[in-house]
Amino acid sequence: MKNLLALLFIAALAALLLYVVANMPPMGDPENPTATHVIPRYLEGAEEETHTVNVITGIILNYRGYDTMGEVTVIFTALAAALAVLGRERRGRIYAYVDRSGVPSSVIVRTMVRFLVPLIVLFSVYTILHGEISPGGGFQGGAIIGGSMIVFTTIFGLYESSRRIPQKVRFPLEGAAVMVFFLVGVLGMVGGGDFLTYAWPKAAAALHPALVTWLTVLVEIGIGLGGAMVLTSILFCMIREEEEIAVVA
Amino acid sequence: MMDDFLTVIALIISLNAVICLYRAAVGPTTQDRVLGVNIVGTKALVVVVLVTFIQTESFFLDVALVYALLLFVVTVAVSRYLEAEGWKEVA
Amino acid sequence: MTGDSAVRKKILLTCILFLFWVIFTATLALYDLVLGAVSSALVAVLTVALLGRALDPRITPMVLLRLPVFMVRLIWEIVKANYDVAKIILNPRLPIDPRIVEYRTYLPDDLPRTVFSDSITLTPGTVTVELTGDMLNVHCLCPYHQEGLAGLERLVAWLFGVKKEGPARGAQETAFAAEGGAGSLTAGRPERGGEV
Amino acid sequence: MAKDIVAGALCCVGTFFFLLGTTGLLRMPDVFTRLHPSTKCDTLGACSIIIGMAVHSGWSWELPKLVIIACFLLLSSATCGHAIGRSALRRDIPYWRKKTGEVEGGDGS
Repeated sequence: MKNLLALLFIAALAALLLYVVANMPPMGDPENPTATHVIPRYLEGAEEETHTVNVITGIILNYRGYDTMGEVTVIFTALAAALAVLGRERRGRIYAYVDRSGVPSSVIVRTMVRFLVPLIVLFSVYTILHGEISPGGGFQGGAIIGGSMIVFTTIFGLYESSRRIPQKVRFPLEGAAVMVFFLVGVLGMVGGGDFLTYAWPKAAAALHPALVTWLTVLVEIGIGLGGAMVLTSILFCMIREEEEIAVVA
Repeated sequence: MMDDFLTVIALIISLNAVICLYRAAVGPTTQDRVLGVNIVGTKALVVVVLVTFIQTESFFLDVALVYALLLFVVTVAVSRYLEAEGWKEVA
Repeated sequence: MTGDSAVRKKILLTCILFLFWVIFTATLALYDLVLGAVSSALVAVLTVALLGRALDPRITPMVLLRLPVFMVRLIWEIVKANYDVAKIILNPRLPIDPRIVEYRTYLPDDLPRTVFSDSITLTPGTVTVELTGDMLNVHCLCPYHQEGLAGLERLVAWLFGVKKEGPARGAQETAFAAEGGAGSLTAGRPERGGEV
Repeated sequence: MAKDIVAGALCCVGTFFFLLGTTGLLRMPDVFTRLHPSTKCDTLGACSIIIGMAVHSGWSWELPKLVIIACFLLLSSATCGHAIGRSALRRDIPYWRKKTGEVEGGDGS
């Protein structure tokens, strides 16, 4: 009975959705309302208004800069929530994920990871720095660094990993995304525009025209570093067990 | 001409991947599932490479590279988890 | 590792990373080259901090030079033996007799052993399922597949310039985490900044 | 034109090996034997398609990137196959023997 009701409900929902889809404007029609108002402005003006070749980056970081700033804050909030539930590791203590099965990780996998981590990090740096002219950007690059940190931690153990990426490195960088975004935004105000207008102060802007692009790149770097470190910290929170194995003087 | 050919190849590989999902869904052991997911990932990677040349957009190759990296990370991390954890098998 | 050779390894790593950067960016514009030089040096320094060393000591320019030849020969082996597995899979009776055999290798360090076992995994009929010390456990699809292992071992030994006599066993002592990872936490810990 | 023929032939070979890998994945009796078709036939299939695409693209910037992807795929699939096999061995998953034709305890360690 319950299943039947659920089935009926889903069927009704599907019919409704199909009806709505059937009445949508045709895909890719240049007369669509989405294509007639904002998009021409983006496509025509993005390059000179935002100084980015990749229009998507221009939209994300410049036209919709406030949205992205909010999203960056959401990432930061996720870390805050994880820390609130699981607790931050205390200063000066080293925690470990205790592997009770006593199985050491495979030599082959370890050698391979050691070999590949530089390449993965280099690729993510490329993704971050080329965000303004090709697909990619801070979020994606940060996620790739986070992935390399995940594989590093699972293979070498939390002890090694948290020793080599210590809290005093992670802590300032976790806020990097929000901080850099805010600083660049304020720089725009100093330069005489509004918040997040990506403008240097007049004296600096006169040095070289390409400097303006670097503000976008700076934000990308901030997002990348911040995202990577937030992912790493959340991972450390999740796999840590409450066993302190050493106290660092 | 070449594009149509590549599209057909990509379609065959996609169908192939769907068949491999059987192994990922049925198992019977967790390692079988990981293997199935790995293979589906390899096929998706090749489809991305083919799409690069069907659409002649070279930036898709970056996507393929990222996909390969993530495939490696996922498989290695999950296998490590499976071999190390005091974890009961649900066959 | 002496200071001088550490720096040289770091420079070699930077050069390799820079090559990859050029391939990634796919341009030779000055801006990208400068950016690539800076970021590959940065990544080299960072990963040395993360991993405790720049490159495996087994990676020398000679190995890099021999690598293409090795790759070609390995791919030829892969193709040749894939034909073999294809015959097995397409045979309706599925004539397999799987077993796990042990193989003791004379290759000295982690890296040659890794290359050897990866080559074993790629040549059909055999998958390395375990590597402890110099002992490999190889899963063979059919008993005759294990005959190819010695040839592969010679190939890898040629790549790394290893002679059959006089295996350099001393190197094993340095690799702490080699036996441990998280497993041997209580056994002993390396100094701060040691190799992973 | 000759370029296209070579590329097409390599693609066909790759697709054939993919089909072979899938067949093996479905036919083989246990996880260890399934590793064989998956790590080899799939790798060879993927590599030959990628090399076919490299031939198709000719001398361009896509070529080295494709070579990198192929090399990475070789490394990663070998390592992944080993990792899966090792975890199966460590979890004492029994492996299939011919003698009795049925599953028995692993004695390989």
